[in-house]
Amino acid sequence: MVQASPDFKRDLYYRMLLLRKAEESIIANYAQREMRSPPHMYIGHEAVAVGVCAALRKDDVIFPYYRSHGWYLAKGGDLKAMMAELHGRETGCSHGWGGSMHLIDIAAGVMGTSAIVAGTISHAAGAALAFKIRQQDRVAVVSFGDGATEEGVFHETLNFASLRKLPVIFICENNQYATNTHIRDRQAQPEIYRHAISHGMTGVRIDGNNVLGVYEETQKAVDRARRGEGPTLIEAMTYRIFEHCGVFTDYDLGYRTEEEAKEWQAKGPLEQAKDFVTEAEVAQMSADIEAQISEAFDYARSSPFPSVLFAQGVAQ
Amino acid sequence: MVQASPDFKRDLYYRMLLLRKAEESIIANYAQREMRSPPHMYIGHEAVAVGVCAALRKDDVIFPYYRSHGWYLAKGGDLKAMMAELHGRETGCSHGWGGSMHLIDIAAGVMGTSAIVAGTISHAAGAALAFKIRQQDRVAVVSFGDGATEEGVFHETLNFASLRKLPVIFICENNQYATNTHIRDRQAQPEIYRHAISHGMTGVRIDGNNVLGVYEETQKAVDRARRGEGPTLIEAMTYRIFEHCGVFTDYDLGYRTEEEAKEWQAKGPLEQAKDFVTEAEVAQMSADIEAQISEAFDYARSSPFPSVLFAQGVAQ
Amino acid sequence: MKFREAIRNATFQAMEGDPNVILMGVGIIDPRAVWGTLSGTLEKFGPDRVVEGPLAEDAITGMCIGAATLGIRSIMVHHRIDFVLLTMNQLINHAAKWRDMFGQQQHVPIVIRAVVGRGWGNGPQHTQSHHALYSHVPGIKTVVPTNAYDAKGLLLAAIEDDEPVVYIEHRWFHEDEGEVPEAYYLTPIGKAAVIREGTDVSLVAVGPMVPECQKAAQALAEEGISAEVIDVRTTHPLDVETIVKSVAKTGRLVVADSDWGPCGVAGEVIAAVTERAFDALKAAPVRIVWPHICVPSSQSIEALFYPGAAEIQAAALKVCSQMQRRALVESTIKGLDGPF
Amino acid sequence: MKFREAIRNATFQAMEGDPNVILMGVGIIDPRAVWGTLSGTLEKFGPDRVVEGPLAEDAITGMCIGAATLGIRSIMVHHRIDFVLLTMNQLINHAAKWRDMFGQQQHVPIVIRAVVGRGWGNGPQHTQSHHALYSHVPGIKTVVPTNAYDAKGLLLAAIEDDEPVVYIEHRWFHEDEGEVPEAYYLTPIGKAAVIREGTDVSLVAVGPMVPECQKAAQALAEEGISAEVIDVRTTHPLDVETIVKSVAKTGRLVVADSDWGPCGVAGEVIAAVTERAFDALKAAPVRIVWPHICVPSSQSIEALFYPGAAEIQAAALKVCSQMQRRALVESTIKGLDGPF
Ligand SMILES: Cc1ncc(C[n+]2csc(CCOP(=O)(O)OP(=O)(O)O)c2C)c(N)n1
Ligand SMILES: Cc1ncc(C[n+]2csc(CCOP(=O)(O)OP(=O)(O)O)c2C)c(N)n1
Ligand SMILES: [Mg+2]
Ligand SMILES: [Mg+2]
Repeated sequence: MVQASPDFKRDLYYRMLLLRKAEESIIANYAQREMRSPPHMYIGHEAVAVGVCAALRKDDVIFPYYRSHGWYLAKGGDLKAMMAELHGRETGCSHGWGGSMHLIDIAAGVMGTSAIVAGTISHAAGAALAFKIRQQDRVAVVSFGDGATEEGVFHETLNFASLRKLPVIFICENNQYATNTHIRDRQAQPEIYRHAISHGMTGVRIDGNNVLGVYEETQKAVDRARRGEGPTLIEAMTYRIFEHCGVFTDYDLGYRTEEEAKEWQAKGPLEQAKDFVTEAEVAQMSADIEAQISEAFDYARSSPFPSVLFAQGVAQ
Repeated sequence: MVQASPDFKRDLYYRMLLLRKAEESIIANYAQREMRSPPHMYIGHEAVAVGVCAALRKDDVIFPYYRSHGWYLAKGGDLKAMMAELHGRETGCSHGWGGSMHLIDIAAGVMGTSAIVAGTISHAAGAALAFKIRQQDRVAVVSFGDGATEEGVFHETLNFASLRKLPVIFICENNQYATNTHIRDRQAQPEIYRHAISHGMTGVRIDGNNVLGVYEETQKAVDRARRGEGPTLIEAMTYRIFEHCGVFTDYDLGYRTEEEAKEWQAKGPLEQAKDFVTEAEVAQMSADIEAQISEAFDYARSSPFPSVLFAQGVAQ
Repeated sequence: MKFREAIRNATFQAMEGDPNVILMGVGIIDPRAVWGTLSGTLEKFGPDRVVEGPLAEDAITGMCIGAATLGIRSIMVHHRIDFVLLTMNQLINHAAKWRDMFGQQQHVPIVIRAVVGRGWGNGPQHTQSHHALYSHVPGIKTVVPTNAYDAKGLLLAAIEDDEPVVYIEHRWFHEDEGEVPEAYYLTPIGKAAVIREGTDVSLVAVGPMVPECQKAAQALAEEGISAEVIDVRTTHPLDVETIVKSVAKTGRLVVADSDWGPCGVAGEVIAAVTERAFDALKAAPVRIVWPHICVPSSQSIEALFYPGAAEIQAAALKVCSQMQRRALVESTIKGLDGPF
Repeated sequence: MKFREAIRNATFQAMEGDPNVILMGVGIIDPRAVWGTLSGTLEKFGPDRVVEGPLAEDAITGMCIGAATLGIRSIMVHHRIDFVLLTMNQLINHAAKWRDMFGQQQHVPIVIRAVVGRGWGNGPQHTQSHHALYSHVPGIKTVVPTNAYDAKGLLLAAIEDDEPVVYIEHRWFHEDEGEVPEAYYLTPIGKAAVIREGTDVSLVAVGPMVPECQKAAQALAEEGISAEVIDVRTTHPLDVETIVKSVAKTGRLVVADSDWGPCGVAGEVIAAVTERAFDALKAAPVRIVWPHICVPSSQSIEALFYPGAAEIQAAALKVCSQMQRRALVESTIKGLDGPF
């Protein structure tokens, strides 16, 4: 395992803090009913997107799932355009057409997101195929949940990616729940990474809340992919703190206990990384991030709403 | 391994011979253009259907794929109704509506067949679910090819069947080709039975041309299923002698060699079982079977064609 | 009782009355119980009859078919109709074919309960309504209840039906109150309902456009136009007789659908009426449908997207104005005399 | 050159002209090469651009979308259109949404080449033609070539188009000969073709019903009825202008489609014409479509199933007879005089 530099670790922490505070600002303002879009909170998962994207180049591409705020920001998506999108504005990253589940930033390599579970798994393999055809050493990454691996397309895609040795990395964010159903009620053999092995490719399970670990495992996968040695499935164990969709916790529903959540929070992404930074640094980072966020909210709120249904050249 | 009685072995041979000769009669008569339906020949696979069905009860059910002539007969489907169906007659097992790919005999437990690859895999799991709900000790069996395991529904169904410990047996007839594409061009890890293991269920690969072996492995799976111990995937290695669909061989196409076919034929189902019977017995069986077949053809040819599109009570 | 309670009530009655009726779906044991429509089913009927599936809609649909060949009547529940697209192979290539392909020897009595979303920026993938797709293919029936009474009656009829029925349920009806008898009853599949009588124009509506047509009819009444409102209830098989009978009386037709236009149910209504009652038509029929573009997320364009009572009213005025002109013309001509 | 060769010719020209054009599909490297339409492509362009997929239609379609976001233009080939149903989630929930859902920043230039089968007992699962399903949803275009010239021109246009295009190809056209320029050319998507001029009745046809309408028009000519024949070529976006122009001239409309009726393209044509050209219609339009049941396997009922030139001719005579009656009526009235 390589020695990560203090600067690099600080940077990882900074990014995770950005993701966390951006979503906390959504939660804090959601009741104002200006963000009319179903938000799937990433809080608790931050180490996955940040650790993975830290191992990627700008010209690598990602195809996140609907729980995409974190991925969009970790890959370098524009914060203002994201907040504007959540506010349904013309200046939003999807010009107000997509909302929370459909963030995109092509320049940053955020190529497309879907509200359909497992919807983008095959897209990433297609992007990787394009890189292979063009003999580019770029990599495509897709993120999805543990539930997504129950959809047949997950296996169809692993088989093809493995067969063709495509430069694609499959990131499964295993938070053990699909909406409010536990994985034990859905999967006969819940070690998801093992499916990679039966498809003849590399599969590993790691602590998804350990940002350095995620980074290092991804770096290995990226190196293999760029060398033409094929795809990797990384099963990152993590936990969703808020309700499946929305800005509240849901311990009252009874499908999980607050204790369980507390245990996971104790080993959460920021908690595990807290010695990457000093308190002073955190304070300064927070101030800096909060400034960006309030600027983004001002931008969003002062932006116009989209006003036409049919763009230039779209047949009515 | 139990000692199979001579009678039982003779019976297995007889059934394989019935399947073989029934299809040979289709081939011999196909040029007369009376059987207007795309036939997917089972010749070469006989040991699979016969070995599996020998381990089933009459009240067990099967959901074969389009290569279904053999399964229909092995499970006890009516020969006359099958030939009438191939001739498109009202007396056909599907009253002329289905043709070669859609044989059915509910009384014999042949519940439905599909021309869509992997189409009936989930059906068998559904039937098994019905048995479980009703606490019946019946078993459901589905047959499909190696190509079918590339369809996502194969994995979706294995996961659910394994999770619920359903009394279903998955029979993969691995003849190494999907139409004219070899499995090496389609699957990254071609030991199909291993997918069962990553879904937490029993999976085995066996010689699909050894009828006793198929029978014994199926018997184990049936016993487990009836005891509520869940599903099994049996990967039966076999080989298709004729073209994918039709009554000719296709060595001229170049996707496979005649040598390859000859090697497989040498260890074919009947060849491996030839010491189950004496020459005299074979002669007598042949005579008996040929009599049934010509009777079936007479029946088919003398039967009326269907004449109405809309049956009683079907909205026009 | 509320629309959502009517669905729950029907589900309980069907499952209590017939041990072969089961529930299948993804997330149906969720404590939220599909917006309360399934509350208590797991507790009452247990995991063997309230079958939580993995995220495997295609396989689950196929299992409904396989179970159906053994006499099980499954209600497959989708939180959003958009997810039914993952099951099209089983629904259209299999379930819809099983009866005919096997010469009437097989029947697949399955109900596909599909919920349609709208609003709060749900966006293009969570707001579709595909009743036209299911209405096109033989071997499937499609119903769209618009009130609590029919929500129960159509669900029970769908469960009793021996062929696949797609039951399309609009989420914003869930809260609607209505008279729902506790007793078991059926709303016949294939029968439309004349929910308001009128003589000048027939407003034929599908799903959420039914209340919009009622609003429009009210407004039209104030302008002296008597509109008849028909809730098709079943989009296939369509009750052409009832619609033609109405148009034969009014001579004018406006069709409102909560879907896109091309190859949709609104166009089907117009085509069927024109074929059968051309001579009765006094003006060109009009359809009020969605603009032919994806459903946008932002509230500002969503407001531009969905047509409503106002558009229906305007269309009705348009088709009626032609009548008035003619009437006018006639009346003036009647008064004519002399060579000037 | 033959229809099948025109497809091959277009495929080679597109792939030679643009390195971003690739082929994807199941069984496309088969020596039979999709009935010869792809012969030599593997040898010429290699396995990186002639991408043989496993039996995983849904994943392959998704890969076409992902590759499209990087500028790849895929031609996804299906031996039978029935298999496209396995890909509906990617085609309708994804490909069709990508342009609008991301505010016009994404485009998925993919072509779904889907072959339609018929005859020789292919049966209910191998003979469908789902152009109505694809014509309903915004974000997808659907074309149905009926001759070798358009087979090439429409395929090249589909490949050039920046949005998904479903290219529906009827297998029994494969052998048809036609004039096909070697040069690169496009048949515009969204434009119908008037393939026979006439004044009494407009016969509007889709796919295999085009030659049937031509036969019918011939027969009608002998009975003194002048039929105009229109090949819609694109079922969405439908060229309503061309059709309306024709009906404005003839006043009579018969639509023939090789598909089921409800929510189909034939009904769409009738609805669109009735909405826009009601006053031009002299008689009720008629549609000639499949009976609403699965396509049977046996030749005897298959013969009862498929309508053809005879049904079209009969329908045309029916709509024209009404004209004659009116003419007759007028003429008799004109002759009237006196109080008897
Ligand atoms: C194909 C499909 N089926 C069902 C749904 C409804 N749904 C949305 S999110 C979700 C749970 C997915 O769980 P998982 O994949 O583990 O991701 P997580 O939300 O836990 O991050 C479900 C069932 C959907 N969007 N798409
Ligand atoms: C979903 C689907 N895709 C493609 C086809 C076309 N097709 C028919 S049989 C076949 C090959 C299937 O191979 P395998 O599953 O190995 O069965 P085998 O024919 O070798 O017994 C294909 C591709 C189909 N019928 N269904
Ligand atoms: Mg999860
Ligand atoms: Mg095979």
